[in-house]
Formats: sequence, structure tokens, C-alpha cells
Amino acid sequence: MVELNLSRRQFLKLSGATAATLAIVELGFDDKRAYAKTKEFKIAKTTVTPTICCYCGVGCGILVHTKKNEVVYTEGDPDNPINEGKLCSKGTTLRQLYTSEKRLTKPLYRAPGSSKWEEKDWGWMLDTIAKRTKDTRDASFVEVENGITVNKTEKIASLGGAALDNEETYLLAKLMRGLGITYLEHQARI
Amino acid sequence: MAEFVKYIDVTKCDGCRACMVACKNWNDLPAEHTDFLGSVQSHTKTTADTWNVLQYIEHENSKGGLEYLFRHSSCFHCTDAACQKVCPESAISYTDFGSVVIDQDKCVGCGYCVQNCPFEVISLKEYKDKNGETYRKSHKCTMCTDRLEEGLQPACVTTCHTGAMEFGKKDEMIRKAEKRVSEIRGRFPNTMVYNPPGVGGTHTVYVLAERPSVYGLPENPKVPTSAVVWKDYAQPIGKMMLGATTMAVVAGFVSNKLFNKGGHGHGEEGGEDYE
Amino acid sequence: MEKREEKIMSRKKPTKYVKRFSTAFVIAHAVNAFSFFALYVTALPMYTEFFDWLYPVLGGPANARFLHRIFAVTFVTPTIIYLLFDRKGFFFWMKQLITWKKRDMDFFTEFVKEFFGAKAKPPKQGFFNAGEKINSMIQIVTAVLIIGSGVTMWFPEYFPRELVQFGYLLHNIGFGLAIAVVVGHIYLSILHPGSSPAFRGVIKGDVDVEFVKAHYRDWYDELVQQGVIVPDDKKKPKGA
Amino acid sequence: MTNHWNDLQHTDCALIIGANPAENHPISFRWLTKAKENGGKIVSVDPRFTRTSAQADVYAALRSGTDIPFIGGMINYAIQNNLIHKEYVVKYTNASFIVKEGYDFKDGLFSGYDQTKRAYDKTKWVIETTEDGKPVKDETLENPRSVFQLMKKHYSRYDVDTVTAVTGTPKDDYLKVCETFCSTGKVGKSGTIMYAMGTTQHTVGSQNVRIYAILQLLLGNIGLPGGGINAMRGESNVQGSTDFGLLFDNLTGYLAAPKATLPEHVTLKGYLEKETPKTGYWSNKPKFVVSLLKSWYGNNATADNEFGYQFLPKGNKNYSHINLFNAMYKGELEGAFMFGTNPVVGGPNAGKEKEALGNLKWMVAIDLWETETSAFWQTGAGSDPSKINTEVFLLPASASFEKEGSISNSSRWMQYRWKAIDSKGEARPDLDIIHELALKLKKLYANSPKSADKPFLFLDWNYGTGEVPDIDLVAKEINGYDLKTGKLLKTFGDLKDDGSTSSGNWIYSGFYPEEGKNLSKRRDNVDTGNANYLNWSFAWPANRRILYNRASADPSGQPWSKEKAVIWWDAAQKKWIGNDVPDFKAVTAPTEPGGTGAFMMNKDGVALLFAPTLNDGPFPEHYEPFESPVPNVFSSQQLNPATVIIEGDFNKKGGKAKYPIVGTTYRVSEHWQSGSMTRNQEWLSELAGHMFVEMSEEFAKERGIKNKDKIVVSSARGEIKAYAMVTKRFKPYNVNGKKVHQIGMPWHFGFKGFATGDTANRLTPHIGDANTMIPEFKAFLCDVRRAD
Repeated sequence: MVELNLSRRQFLKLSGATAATLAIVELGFDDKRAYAKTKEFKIAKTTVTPTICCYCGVGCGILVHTKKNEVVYTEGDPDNPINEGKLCSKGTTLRQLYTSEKRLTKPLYRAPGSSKWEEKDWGWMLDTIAKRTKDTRDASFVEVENGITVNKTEKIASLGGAALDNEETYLLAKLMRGLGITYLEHQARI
Repeated sequence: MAEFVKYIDVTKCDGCRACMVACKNWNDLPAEHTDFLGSVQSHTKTTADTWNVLQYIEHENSKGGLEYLFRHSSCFHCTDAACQKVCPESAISYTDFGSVVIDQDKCVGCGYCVQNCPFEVISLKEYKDKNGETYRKSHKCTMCTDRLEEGLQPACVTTCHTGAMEFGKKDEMIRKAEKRVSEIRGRFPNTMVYNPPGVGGTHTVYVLAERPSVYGLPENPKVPTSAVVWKDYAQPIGKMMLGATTMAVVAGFVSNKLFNKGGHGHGEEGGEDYE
Repeated sequence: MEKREEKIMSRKKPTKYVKRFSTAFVIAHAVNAFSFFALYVTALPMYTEFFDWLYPVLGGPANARFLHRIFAVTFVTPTIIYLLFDRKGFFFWMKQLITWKKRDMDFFTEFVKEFFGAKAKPPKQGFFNAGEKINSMIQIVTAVLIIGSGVTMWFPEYFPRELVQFGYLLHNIGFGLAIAVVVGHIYLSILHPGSSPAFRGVIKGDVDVEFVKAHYRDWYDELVQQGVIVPDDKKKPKGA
Repeated sequence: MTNHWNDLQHTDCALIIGANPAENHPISFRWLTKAKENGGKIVSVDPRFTRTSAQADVYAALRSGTDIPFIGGMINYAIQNNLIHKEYVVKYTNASFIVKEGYDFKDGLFSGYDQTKRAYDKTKWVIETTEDGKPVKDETLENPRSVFQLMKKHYSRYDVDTVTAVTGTPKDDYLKVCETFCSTGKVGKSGTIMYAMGTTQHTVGSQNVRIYAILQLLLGNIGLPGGGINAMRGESNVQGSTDFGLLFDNLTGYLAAPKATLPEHVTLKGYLEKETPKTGYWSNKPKFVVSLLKSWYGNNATADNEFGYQFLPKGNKNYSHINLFNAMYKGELEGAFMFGTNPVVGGPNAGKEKEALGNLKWMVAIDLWETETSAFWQTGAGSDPSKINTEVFLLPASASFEKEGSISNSSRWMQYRWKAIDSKGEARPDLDIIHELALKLKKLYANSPKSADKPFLFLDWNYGTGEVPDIDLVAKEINGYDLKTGKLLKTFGDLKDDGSTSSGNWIYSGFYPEEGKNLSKRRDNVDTGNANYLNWSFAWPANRRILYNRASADPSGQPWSKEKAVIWWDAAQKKWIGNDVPDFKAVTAPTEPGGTGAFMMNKDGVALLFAPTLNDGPFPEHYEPFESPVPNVFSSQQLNPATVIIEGDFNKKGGKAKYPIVGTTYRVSEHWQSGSMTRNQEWLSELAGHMFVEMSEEFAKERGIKNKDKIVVSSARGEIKAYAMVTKRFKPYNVNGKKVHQIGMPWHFGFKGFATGDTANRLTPHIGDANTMIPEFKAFLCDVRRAD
């Protein structure tokens, strides 16, 4: 884990800030559970991890507050000089990337002609994908064309991804060119 | 403890709405359905689940030029808060920071505050409790009092990137506002500091680019006189009168017992005279 | 023919009770009293935190509000009941309220003395004595205030905001006046020594003749003159 | 970007054209607001009055697709009013070079145009050189064949009246922009141009950027703090993904991908000779290529097998996005991988691209959500599942903070991300997916005798023995090793072309100089001077924060002005010093040969006003978009003569009679790209929940459309429904006396997620820029009618 230098956190130097108990607090909640006056301060005992926003190209730093395998809050990283703790509306929503119920959590497979997904396990999915890749490559691989060594297949395309990490884009380019794929493109082109 | 103010210079705001999402993120407020309003504005006003709303206003200024104005509209945290005055359960109170907060345990959801807020900010929401009974609570921006108590700035101010929003000591922020107004009067002739005296000044102080009415704000908002008369005169007098009449009735009863031993009261004498 | 004779026959015996209020009025008054009292109880925890313990009793604030609205509706019905079922009585009542004679004026000074049990010589009074007229008028005014502002408080979205805000004030003033008057009204009708026969009037509709003679002399004379009452000279008049 | 986000605060004037940073790169306004506080001006040039315009000091409207006239006019204005930074232009650009007679320009066409091939013979555009290959120069810039005079003549046709008649910009607004921005030519001032897709997504996209470069060079703004040309990239790592060669035409580090159509590319030696210029830093290209091959093929890359060069695929076509989908549409493609991409919403002519997907035998989509692309076969997409036989594999991917790794932002800062939480459900990082797929393929191909399988088998793939790849090994491979000592390379300066060094991407080499010192993880945010933050993360190349910063000093090595100094020559220490890593040979004195070569990547160390490498001409020239409501006023060439036009059903063209309205697309702050990453979030869907189209009040009145009405927008390629947003921020243009209406719409919406809506890209054409083939999203013709 990285040590966090939160010195520049924009603290409001308040004299005599009271203890964590909140004298009068106003909360939104959805049932009549009487909230104890001392609702634990939201980010009191969280693990804080810095990341970089996944949206636009500015590259703002974000702190992800996690507690008991749940993302409880995300806010700007005050130590990142680009945004100095500030974020736009999308960066501030980073937390909902984890909490949104729409997240895919299982590999899904759609058979030809079928009108629904089926859940499959990772092993089967990657084996099948590898097989499909090999079959198509083997059937379409051209070693020499007009006397020139070309080692290419023009039957497989690889699209994406501008939101992948550098290490991921490197391995992707290496794998796909290694297979001889020439239709290698991604969002930088559109 | 010094009083604090959320200072908002709308001319530096670029409408990115991080404040709206930061508020929901910090207070765990659920999203609500929004209709298309004919502009990019998402809500007409604050609601029980949306404690600050970014206004987008297309305004043709006096010189015929187009101004695209934005305003972070939220609770003003008035010094003399109408909501605090009219709340029958005294669920609304002033904190040392100057913010106005609602104690959810005390609030009974009567809605008096909703009708009396000069800025129409505070809002009610209906909930269902465990056994399906509905109940209501009123909500509004809390100025992140829970954060203030931990020495942090409100979530919206923390995330505002252009410096359109700042949080600081009251006098400093008001001085800053006045200085800023003088700086931008050339670009915005109608610019003004909006810190309405009618509610004793507020703890959310604006530098506006145009007249308040352009933003749909009251030109000089004040605690409704009816609320003042009601809460500072009528109700106390009413209670006192109730007390007085009860005293009078008791006195009448007691004195009747003392002076009117005969028990028949005046009926008897009156009757004969008439004969 | 026969029915008429029978009527004459009864005249001979001294009448004991005389009809004062129609059943419509009795019902209306009962509904009015009950509603007012229920409204008072369901609003009490809102009115002062001293009574916040009432909320659980009433099933929570939402339920208290719900009840308050039920009784708000019933509180409006008395006028309608009275108007529909005893139109004549209603208009008689209205007329009475606007007829003020010297006798009504003198009534007040005497009433205060009588109220505190001191020797008082009440002037002769008609069907409604001045006190009752004042009580009616205040009750009407406050009812209008309370109902009017009640509607704006219940359906704020249909009314301009200032009117709704003003409504809270009127509701409060209306209630303040009404409760003050009601306290006096209840005291006079129940606790005040000697005025208990009036209570019977508003429950059964008829009143003891002696009481009428003592408190509503002009009305008493009218009834005698109409033959409705056969005076019983021997007996001492009843009640204060 | 040539500069970086924090540097924006130093600008005296930011010309924001073809972009809306207040909405799409909001935090840039943190620094532009600081610039305004220091007296800087912001100029917003946009077809509509955006949130950026609201913050701007000067706003000017222009019809979509007329950036070149707009800036061409400013070039003309700067030259006529002598606002250019003469000495900068003479010394640091090829303004003084003499152009051979072969170059000419008449009626919209440069010399050497072949009508049938729709291409130029670029050998016609050549610089006069002396026997020893040095360019012939006239530093007085008087010679009529000098680049400067040819350019001056070229843009003298872009006078203010002609320009404003084409762009539809009110004249006084236009002059205000010229005056405000061109004032940054003065020494001591610096102006920056900030642009995004509004500039690039045109058939003249590359030339749009080129003309910005010319204006900035004339004003001497490149290499200065608060100067430069700042392309605001849209995705968090689109800079990285481009650096790492996820584009058909270049390998990692912008090395040209070998082509079967170029005879020289048959061998590594031929390839290197063809691709390597004699002078300029690119002359080191062989070191970069060989080191890359060593990283990919390891020990299987030796001197005697051309370091594995033949294993690389050599294509013979333009495999870019539009042609890829055209091939798919014609059934020439069988399989496709979709790594975190959603062309059914983000691709041009998205309706056709969705149909094309139906011709695939199998498709693999890797994403955080069920995207419109992964669900193209569903009825919701308007498809009939029974008729689509594509097998679809949808793999759940991890979010950015559920994995670690580095990404490069728009200003080339390579910042590190740490893992905050385990992936949700069974989601897995893309790195693990690619790695496991590679291992499975290696197993399937293991000891295959076939020569066709050699290239893949020889691919070097060892990233640890663990269940998941060791990302640190990948990072080190990118940085590169000295293969003799096994040590990590300190800088790309140490790369060799004899196979003794390896580097997965030469421009990043040096970011991992020592064991355990991955510079992208640096978090020292002390300002090392002029807000360059040299100790925060790593910036390629070699941690330089402001590119071409040698040009911030005059030929003698002293800063042009104190206020705008970046690096300067310290005679005592005999090296360049300053607040940034010198973008120059560190110890070459200004007086030495090449000492004034501020643009050291280029052959003669100077910036190119005259750039003979572009497919559509050495000088940017205005041509109307593919679909335009008006004829081209500047010449009889209506469309960019060098663009590739696809005929037939795949790219229907709309005429101005049936589709009189100019349409454009853009983004909103609350959504991002195809919307999967934001329309699946409730808080963002709440803020921007509905697909809308913005139109002027005049146009709405003409069509009887009221605000919030449901309307239908149609083009030759499709129809969509949306809400009408009638606004004062769009005004009709007066183009050559003719009233032209324009509308605009966000392109985020699709049928999946919380906030759904019709996809704007069903309207956009399948035609691209002459050089990059980037689609012309930003200007097309359409029509609007009420939906009822």
C-alpha cells in the first residue's frame, strides 16, 4: 500500500473541532430506524487508495475510500497537482462504478440465433474463445503474398480499448500482432 | 467558534455539476427520476433527495448580448431562518458554525417549513417504515455540518474546481465578495453581493452576475411577516390567552363557590322582581 | 278537531319543559363539539411540544395528521346539517345574531357579576341572550378562520404561497380565539353552578321552564303569551 | 498535448476551437480560471454558445467544418498586421526554405494530383537543397519561392470578408478573435490553442490541426509556457493506447507498421532505410525497431533472422475503423474482439456498423456492462435474434480502481493507479484476460510444426508463473533492458540497434530506470518550478513536460522573455538548464551546429510551415464537408480531393435539397463517450437523463417546433427521435448571404442503461480524413420534423 501524504488536504483549521459525535445531524434514510446521534463519521475508518479517473484525458487523481469490501466514498486526491482534490461530475461518481447494480459480474454467452444470454464459467469461455481464434486464424492465415512474407490474417479484427492501462494496451498489441492480425484499431481512430 | 459562510461566485462557475454529485455521494442520497425540462437543468428546484441544484439560465443582457448563467442553488442557511421559526417541533436549529440543520428524530413532517422558506429550498419526502406505514421527513442541505465538525469543508466546496465556491469565516468571505463585485462590474454591470438582510443575512453568500430575479431569486427575501406575527405574537399570545381564560374560569368557579353560598345563584331574586 | 282539543287540554297542567332547540341543532352542536375537541387533541402535540407524548398515542405524527383531517371534514358538517335540516332555526339564529337591543347591551355588565357569583340582576333576554350571541359570532368567525386557513394548509399547492403562509397565522389566531371562547362556553354549560339546565337543552332539545323564566324572560313571556307555557304560579323558579 | 494542464494557467490567451473543455475536460478550467485571474483572456470559437463560451471573454460562432477558413483568416490577419514573431519564424521554422518549382497550387488543387487515384504525387513538393543536402534558405523571407511567401500568397485568399462569408461568423466577433489571439505574437506573451474532436472529426481533420500549428509557429507560441497546441484527449488512456500502437498503421512508439505494398519493407534493412530520416532524432529509429523486436520475440529475435522482423504481419490495405466495418459489412471478417469499446453507439453510421456485426461468426466483448455492442443482436437494438448467427462471448471486466496499472493522460503524464478493492463479482482485469487467452493459445499451438504458427510461437510471453500476470514484469519489458547486463535501461538514449537492448516502447523508455523505481508511481507534488511538477509521476519522452521547450529560448540560448522562460543555455555549466527537462540535446551549445534546431525530431530541426508529408497538401486548404449546404467559395474543389469515398449502401450521401440543415454531435459533461460508463450510473443518469437536440429559436419557429417537443432528426443514413431543446445559444448563420441553420446533439445515448435514448451516430457518415481516416462526425446534413 502506498503511504499517503494528505498534508495538503484542504482542512479547515477549526479551533476546537468537536469529537466524532455529531450533535445535530440531518440525514436522508429510508426507514424509521432511529439513527443514533453518534452516526459514525462516514470516512472515519476507511482504507484510502489513490487511483486515476477512468473518464477523460485530464487524468485527475481520486481517493477511493473502502470499508468491509464496499466503496463508501470517492473524492478528489488533494495531493494530485492536476486537480488538487477537485473533480467534475463524472469523477465524483466513480463510486457508483462499483455500487451500480448494472455491473456485469458473470461471463455471459449468446449462442447463434439465440435470444438470451447464458451464464458460463471463465474456463469454458476462454477455452472456447481461444479455439475460435485458432480456428479462424488457421483457416485464413496468409504466410506469403505476391512473393512477400506477410504472415497475416484478415479474418479477425481487434477493436479497443482506449480506457485500458498502458500495460494492458501493450500486451494486447503484442498478442494481436503476434497472431498476425492487421485489423487492429481502437477509439483513437473515431 | 467563528461563524462560517459558503461563498459562491457564480461568475467562476462553469456548470460542471460536481457539487450536485458530491452532495449525493457524501450524504448517500438516492437518485430520483427527472423529466426533460427543455434545458440541461435536471431539477426545477431542490428536493428532499437533491439538496443542491445547478441552474442554467439563458439571459439576454441589457446590451443585447447573450449570457449563459449558472448558479449552485441550495439552502441559504439564513441567520434568521423562517424554517427554524415555524417548526412546531423545534427540530430545526442553528449550529455554532451558523448552519441551519434539521434533527431527523424530532421532525414530524408537518411541512410548515416547506411553505415558509422564502427561497423554497426545504422539501418533504414520504417514506414507508418497516410495517408499511408512511411518514414524512423534511430535508435540505446541512452545510455538511458533520464534515465541518471533523475540520473538513462541505463536500460541494471541496470538489468545486474553479474556486467558484469557497468556505471560510463570515467576514472574510463577505469582504472577498464585495471586492470581487467591484472587479467584475465592467463585465457584469448588474453584479451584486446577495446576502439578503431580510433574513438577517445568510451563511451562503453569492456574488451574482445579474439581478436576483434573473435567477428566480426574490429581490429582497424576508421571513414571511405572517410567520413572524404568528410565531412571535399570535401563538405566544394565544397560549397566554388560553392560560388567562382557564385562570378566569377557575377564578369564576372558585369565587362562585365562595360568594354564592345559596347555590341557586341570582335566579331566585331576579325571578321575583319580574312578577 | 280532536287534536286541537288535546292541545288545549294539556295547557291546563303547568308545563315543565319547553322545546328550545331542534334535533338538527342538537346533532349539529354535538358534531361540532366533538369535532372541535378531536381537532384540538390531534393538533395538541403540534401546538406545543409539551404534549409531544401524544404522538404515539395518536399512532404517530402521520396518523395524527390523518385524524386531524378526518375531523376537519366533520367540523365543517354542523353548519350544513343545521342549514339543511332546520332551515328556519338556522335563519332565526342568524337573524338573532344581528339584532342587538338595549337589553343585550345591559346584559354584559350583569353577566360579569353573575359569572363570578356576585349579585347580578340580568336584564330580560330573548331566545338567545347576548352572551350566547357573542359566543355564536366568535365561534362562527373562528370557524371560518380555521376552516379557511385549514384548506390552504391542507392543499398548499393550489394556493398562492403568501396566502398559505398567512393561513398558518389565521389558523393559529382562529384556534386561539376559539379555544379561549370554548373554555368559557364549556365552563358555563357544565361547571358553572346553576346553568346546568342549559346543558340539557343542547342534549335533549328542551329546557326547564323555570330556567327559561330566569334567564330568558322575554322569550318566557312570549311562550306564555303563545300558550306554549302554562305558568305555575306556586312554584319557585329553578336555577340561577 | 505539447504542454500540460497546469501550464494552462500561464497563458495570456487560450483560443478554444473545436472543443468545449468547460464541459468535457472540466478541470482544465481550474487552470484557465487561474489564467483569467492573472489577466489571461479566453476565446471560444464554436458553432454554439457552450459552457466554455460562457466563461470566455470573446466568443465567435462558426459553421461546423469551416475551421480552416477561420484560422487561415487569422494567419492572413497576423501577417498583414505584422503580428508574427519574425525571428522565431525565421530560425525555428522552414519559412526561409526555398521550394522547388514542382510545387504549385491552382483552384484548390496542389500540383501532382491524380484524379483517378484521388491522391497526390508528394514528390512534387520538394525543398531546394544544396549538394550536401542542406536546404537552400532566404532568411529575408523575400524570395517568392520561399515557404513564407508561398504561404503568404496562399492565405492572402483568406481575407476577412471571404472568411466570414464562409464561416457565417459576424465580422466584428471575428476581428475581436483575431485581435485578441494574435496579440500573443508579441515577445513576453504566449497563447495556446486547445482543441478536441470538433477539430479532428472532419474530412480535413489533419489539416485543421496543421493550420493551428502554422498559426502558433507564426506567433512564436510553441515551446513556451502557456503556449503550445493542446489536444484534449477524450479517454483516460487514449494517449497511452495510441502510444502502444493499437492502430493498424503503427507499432508501439509510432514506428510505421510494415506494409506489403512498399517494396522496401520486404526486409528489415530496406524498412529501416525507407523509414529512417538522415538527421533529426528519428534518425535513431533502427535502435527503437530492433529493441521492440527483441521485447516481442526475445531470444527468437537474432541478427540473422532480422530480429524476427518477418514475423510481423505486413498488411496491404488501409485497415482503419471505417474500412474494418466495411469489410465486416461485406462479410469478409469472421471474428472480432471488443475490448471496452462500443461502436454500436460510438461508431459512425452506427446503424450500418450494427448490421455488420451480424455478419461475424463470433465476437468477444470485454466490458464492465452489457453494452449496446455486446447486445447488438437483441430486439432492443432493433435486431431479430433469430436472424443473427453471431456467437457472442461477453466477459465482465474490472473497473479502473479494481486493478492496478499506469495510464497516460492527455499531457503524456504516465500516472499510476493502485488497486482499491477486489473486482466486483467474477470480473477480471483486462491484463489477466489477455494473458490467459495468450497462454491458452500458446498451449493450443504448442509444438505445431506449421511455419504459419512460428510467428506466434516465437512470441515471447513470460510474465511470471502466477495465476495472474505480474504487471511489474510487463512494465519493465516496456521500459526495456540492457540485455547484456540484464539491467533496466535508464533512457532511450541507451537503446542499441544491434539487439543488445530491448524496449517495448522506446518513447516510455526510462520510466523504470532501476529496480523498484517505477517513476509513474512518484507522488512528490512539490512544484519544481513553473508548475511543471517534474517529480510527480513520469512524462514521456524523458519526463519532458513542455515539448519543443528549446524554442522558448532565442537562437543564442537566452529566453525570449523572462516571463516565458523554460530552458536556457548555461555557458558556465555548458548545458541547458531551466524548470523543465530540455527537449533538446542537453549539452549542444546554441552556437554549435544544430544548436538552434528547436524541433529536433524533424529532419532539419525546424518546424514545418510547409509540410510535404500530408496526403492532402503541404498547406491546409479549405474544402467543404462531405455533406455541405453550400458550394466551396475558395475553389471549385467541393470536397477534399484526397479523401477516400466509399460508394453504395455502406455510406449513403444526403443532398442539401432533402437535408438542408447542418448537423453536428458533441458531448455533455455528465456522460462520457458511448455512455456505458455513465448511463449505468444513477446519479449521472439523473442529471442528464434524456436525448435532446439543440436548435435555434428562429429554426424552431420556422418548423413549428416548441421547446420540449418530441422531434425526429433524419439524414441519408437513418432517423432518430429526441427532445427538442430550443435555445438562444444556437443562431442561424449568414453564409454568403444565404441563411444556414445548424443543430447539434449529444451522441452518448443508446438502448442500455438507466438513461436511454436514440443513438445520434445513426445519422453520421462513413467517410474519413484524408490522412487518418477519422470519421466526419462533426459536420453532416440532416432534417428535422416534429415526431407527432
